[in-house]
Amino acid sequence: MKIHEYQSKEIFSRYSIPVTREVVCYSADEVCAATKKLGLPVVVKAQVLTGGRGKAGGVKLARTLDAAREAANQILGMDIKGYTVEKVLVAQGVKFNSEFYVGLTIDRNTKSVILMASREGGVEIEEVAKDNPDAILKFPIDPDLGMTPFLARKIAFALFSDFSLVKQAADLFQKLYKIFLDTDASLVEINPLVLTEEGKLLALDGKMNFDDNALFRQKEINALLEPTEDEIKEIDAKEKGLTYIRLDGSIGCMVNGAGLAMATMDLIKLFGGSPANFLDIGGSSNPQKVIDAMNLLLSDKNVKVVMINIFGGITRCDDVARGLVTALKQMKIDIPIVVRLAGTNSKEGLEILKELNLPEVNTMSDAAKMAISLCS
Amino acid sequence: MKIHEYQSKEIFSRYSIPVTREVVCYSADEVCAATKKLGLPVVVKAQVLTGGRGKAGGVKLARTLDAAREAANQILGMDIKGYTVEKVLVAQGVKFNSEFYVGLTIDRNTKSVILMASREGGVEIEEVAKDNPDAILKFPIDPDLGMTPFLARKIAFALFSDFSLVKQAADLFQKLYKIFLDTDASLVEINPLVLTEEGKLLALDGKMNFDDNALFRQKEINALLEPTEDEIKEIDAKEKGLTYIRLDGSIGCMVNGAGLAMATMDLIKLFGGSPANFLDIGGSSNPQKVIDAMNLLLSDKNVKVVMINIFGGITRCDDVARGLVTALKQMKIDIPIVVRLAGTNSKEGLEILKELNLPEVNTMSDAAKMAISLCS
Amino acid sequence: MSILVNKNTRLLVQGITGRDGSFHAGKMKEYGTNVVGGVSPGKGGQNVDGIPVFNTVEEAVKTTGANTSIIFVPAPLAADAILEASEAGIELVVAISEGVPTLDMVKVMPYLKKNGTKLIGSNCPGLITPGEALVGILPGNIFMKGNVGLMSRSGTLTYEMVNQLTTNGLGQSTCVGIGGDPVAGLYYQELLQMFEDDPETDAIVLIGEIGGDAEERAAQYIKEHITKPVVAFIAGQSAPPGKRMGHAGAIISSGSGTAEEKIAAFESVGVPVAYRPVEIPELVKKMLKIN
Amino acid sequence: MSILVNKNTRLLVQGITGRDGSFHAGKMKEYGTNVVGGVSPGKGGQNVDGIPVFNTVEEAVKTTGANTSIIFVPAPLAADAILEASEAGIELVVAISEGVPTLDMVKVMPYLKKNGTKLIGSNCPGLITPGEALVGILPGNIFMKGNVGLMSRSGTLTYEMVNQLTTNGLGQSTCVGIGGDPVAGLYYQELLQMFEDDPETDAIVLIGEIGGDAEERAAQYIKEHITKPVVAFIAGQSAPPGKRMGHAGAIISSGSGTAEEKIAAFESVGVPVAYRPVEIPELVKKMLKIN
Repeated sequence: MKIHEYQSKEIFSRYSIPVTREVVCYSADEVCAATKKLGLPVVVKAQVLTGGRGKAGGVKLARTLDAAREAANQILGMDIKGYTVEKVLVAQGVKFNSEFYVGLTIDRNTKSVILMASREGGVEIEEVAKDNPDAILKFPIDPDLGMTPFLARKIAFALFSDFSLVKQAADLFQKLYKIFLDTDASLVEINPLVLTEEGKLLALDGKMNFDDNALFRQKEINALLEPTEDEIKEIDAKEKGLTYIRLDGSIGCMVNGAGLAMATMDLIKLFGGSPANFLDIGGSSNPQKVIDAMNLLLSDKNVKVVMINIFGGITRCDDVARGLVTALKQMKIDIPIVVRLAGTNSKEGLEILKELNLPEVNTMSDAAKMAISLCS
Repeated sequence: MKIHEYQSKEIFSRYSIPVTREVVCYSADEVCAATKKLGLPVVVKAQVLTGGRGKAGGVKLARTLDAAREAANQILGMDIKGYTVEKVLVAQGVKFNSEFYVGLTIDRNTKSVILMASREGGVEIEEVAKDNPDAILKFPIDPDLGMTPFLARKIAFALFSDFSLVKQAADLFQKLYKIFLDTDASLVEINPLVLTEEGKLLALDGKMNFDDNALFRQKEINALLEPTEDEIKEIDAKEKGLTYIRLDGSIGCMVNGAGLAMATMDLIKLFGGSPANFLDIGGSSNPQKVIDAMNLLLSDKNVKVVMINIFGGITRCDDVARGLVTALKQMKIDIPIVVRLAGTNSKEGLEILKELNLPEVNTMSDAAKMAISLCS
Repeated sequence: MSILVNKNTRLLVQGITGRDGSFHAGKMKEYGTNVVGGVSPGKGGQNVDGIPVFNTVEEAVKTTGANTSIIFVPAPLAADAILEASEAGIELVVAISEGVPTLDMVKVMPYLKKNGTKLIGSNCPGLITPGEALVGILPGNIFMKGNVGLMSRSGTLTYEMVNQLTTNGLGQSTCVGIGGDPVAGLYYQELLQMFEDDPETDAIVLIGEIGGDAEERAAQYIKEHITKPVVAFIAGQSAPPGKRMGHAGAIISSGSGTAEEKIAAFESVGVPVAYRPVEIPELVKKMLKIN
Repeated sequence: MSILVNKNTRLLVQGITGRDGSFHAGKMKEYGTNVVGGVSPGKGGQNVDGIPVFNTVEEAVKTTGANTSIIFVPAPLAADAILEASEAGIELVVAISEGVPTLDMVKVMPYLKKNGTKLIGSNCPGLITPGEALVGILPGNIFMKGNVGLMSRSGTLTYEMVNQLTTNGLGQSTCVGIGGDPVAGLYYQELLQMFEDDPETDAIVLIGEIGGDAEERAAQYIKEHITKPVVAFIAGQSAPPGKRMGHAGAIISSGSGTAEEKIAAFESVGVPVAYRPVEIPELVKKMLKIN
């Protein structure tokens, strides 16, 4: 789960991490009022739950009140990677001498939280990682010890030589780690962390992502969720035990298991078709789930064919078949359906399906090819 | 550092551990009012910072209001092991089916916090430990994991068979461990933990001790400190870098180092004398410390001779000698002083002391014998 | 031989009285796995399908001599169940539970390492040594005893692959579903080494997914340590960037962890990559020089 | 030989710019200890008595090849300093700092164990191998090279004992002050075994104190594992019950940890106990059959 920059920085503030003075605004008038309050210059920044807003023109410096209003007018309503900008953050313009990067995330290899830090902040860190990997320092954090003062200091000494900055940075690293644990984050990032002309470290930007698996124990974080329409569909799906991601194609897919779902989509693509979605109906099966999945899938009007690919493990093919029969009886479905059943109780499942008079397919490849041919 | 039963139980309550309903009272009138509020029967319990109040008659059950008043009158003002009872705890009388013991403390051998639990609660646990050690279950707690739910459950299953009690107990153990960590305790004890007739576990008594070394970061706990007069002296001494414990004898001792101080007292006793105190002037030396120590020592009017035993390590003998000369010039001391100096700069120290015309001694034994002979 | 589980496996089912736990305890027993006990706090003394239930893992281990445990408890309790198994001396823990918070798993890892406990999962379908022991939720009937070792981050895709192998006459030594969570137990490297050391395994199938760099690391490991033939498959070649495809692992962002990169990594160390599941048996046969 | 510290000791002083740190750094260097560096965050690049100062232990170890560290930092920071030394690969850490919170030490211990770091202290006077290395605050001049190993929970009492040994012509292999805190590093058992294994040690002096059961455990260990002669002394025979005598260890309560019990424990396993410090050299000579 993602939250906005301003929300991340509100959390930072709660842990006494210095951030820019700033106000969230929903209109150009609010932006003007905020600018008057903060004093010029200000930076107007789109608040959208996706990256790359800078390149998209979603961040503007304003040296006059008029410029602030103009920036607000330009940015509010802007579309950034499919997200409409509904609010902007107006932040005080800060003079700074240098920019740093600090980020904490989970490291699969050390199986721990890792802190990454770089003197090359302010730019896309992924590009630094590619072009100059040594410029990013990485410190895995022993889960038993946590961010000890000595580790925080060691990292800080690797970035700064002035001891007053070392102390500020070490303090910051300890707080960021605490935030990471306290909120079950999957990413906590400050980019850039700037050194102001007054010699203070300050978070100019902030980014936090959270572990979806832990949201059940993070009520406050969960309350910050702002899903897009597509995401609402995905969340609804999840509540029904389904994982749904909408794509652009025309072949609606229903598969059990994420890996098999991806392999199914890959195969459709390989044979020249285009999948309309990723839809994993998950582990344990029951007929209602299949009905829900079918409804979800058909809510996308681009879908011209449905391809169902089930390999029975826990999910029993006869359950899927029964669900399918029930679903098709309840719904008026006027597009073709291709079903491939294999694994646990596949014979029983195929038997049940007979009354639907569906085309017969045996393998994934056959099913994909059949779906593609029915699509055109 | 120790606190009263009622204070321990206030901490327990803050962590939602069930305790008896109770009121602290400073007079018989207050006890009566509390009894009316709580309803009969009540138990009136002396609140003193020492053990053995039960045997001393400091705990009484009252079935009538008059009995409560009488108990208050008997207990308030009572002397228990040198502590005067200034307040009592009036607690609701609870009907219970069985009594258990739960305690957490530091285990030197596993170098961890250890939870001890027993089905034989309500009695002096030290006696159980001596007579029937197997009746006390011991569970060291991995500092990296803490009191995990499974460990708490495992301990609970060792005490109870009814699952509702297992759940209550496991919850209790996790809370007690949290209290132990949060407060830097050295002991957290419930004895007895009772199983009420309603099937609930409840702390009938509570005891907490704290790590003196951690009080600097435990402001709330530190605020609960209620030192006796002797303890105030000890605390004052500690602030001056001295460790002082008053005893009953006549030979005032001033020694550097706790071990040597004990060995000095042992030697005095071995030769038939009696030490008036334990006084460790600690590691690094400075003349003011010696003056402070001398003042502290002589504030005890039982002291008839002062024996100073210094083995110079960090503490330099010349510093001690210089402090001593200064102290003796400032103070009117009319009792004999025996000084033994050895180790770092002992020659220089003895040279400085010459002007005082003290008796000459070379060894600890000589010094002890001399002090004893000057005492009688 | 084989790896991790076999005839000597003495299995405990943690969460045996739950819906999934009881269902799969039965299935595993039916397959022939030596299921010696189950654990469900407060249900000690009962039995499920003739399997005795205990209150604690410690008690269960003492009574049954269990050496392996499979975990079906709800996600919020899974980490604690793993620790309990480790503390009781279980050698291999297989955590099926899905949705375990990542930081719970982070906290668990050093303790397992200290105790020398092996973990598979969480969020995994388990593993099987055909004909000897099924410890997981895999459909036993599709497997066949043989000399191909298989490891996969995916569940049903594994079944698909195994089905391809079996129907083409290629049996399996052991098949391991390692799961897709960000922080998991045994991973490609450790399993590759185990298969390398297993005299009954002659070829290895590695099924990967987009996201992370585990496949790239595996490729490097194969280059340096593995002499047996390995063939690979990567799911998610058609996945759009920045979308999470159900597994925490299956996310592509910022140009790393893509199927192309992973395929290139394998091919650069001489590991052939199948583009369709159906190619897997062909490649294995080619590597083993079987017609 | 000797134990723990010797000519190969390369010592780092953590907290070298503090009052005690700088004083004792000088003293140790003066004694002949190979003090290779000091650590004091923010003071890197300075020097104390010609000893270079570093900002972090890691940097100091990389530059100087230090293998041993002595800690003089204030008590609230001591546990972190111990961890820092351990993480940087220091093999032996000697923590002089007094007043370290017990739970800080509890938290430190598993990490040291994992890293194989040896710890002496906290709240200890350190140790010395006469003529080779002084790592602590002991007064070097009273020690003499020889074949008696000594370990003690007390500081100045140790000096008293050593003085008795030296003036009676009994030199020491290594003398270790293990400190009096409730949770400490190397203790009697480990040191007894080291002295047992040290060819230069022929007799062992163990100086104990009232409180705890460490002496009782040591007695048991001697019975089971130690073949060299051991003599003991217990301080605190005159201490009244329930009073804390400066060391956390020195507390008697509820009839356990008394001097009588400890003396009985030693005597029951054939370890003679001195009642006065002056008897120690006599007993050692008797055990070593020296006149």
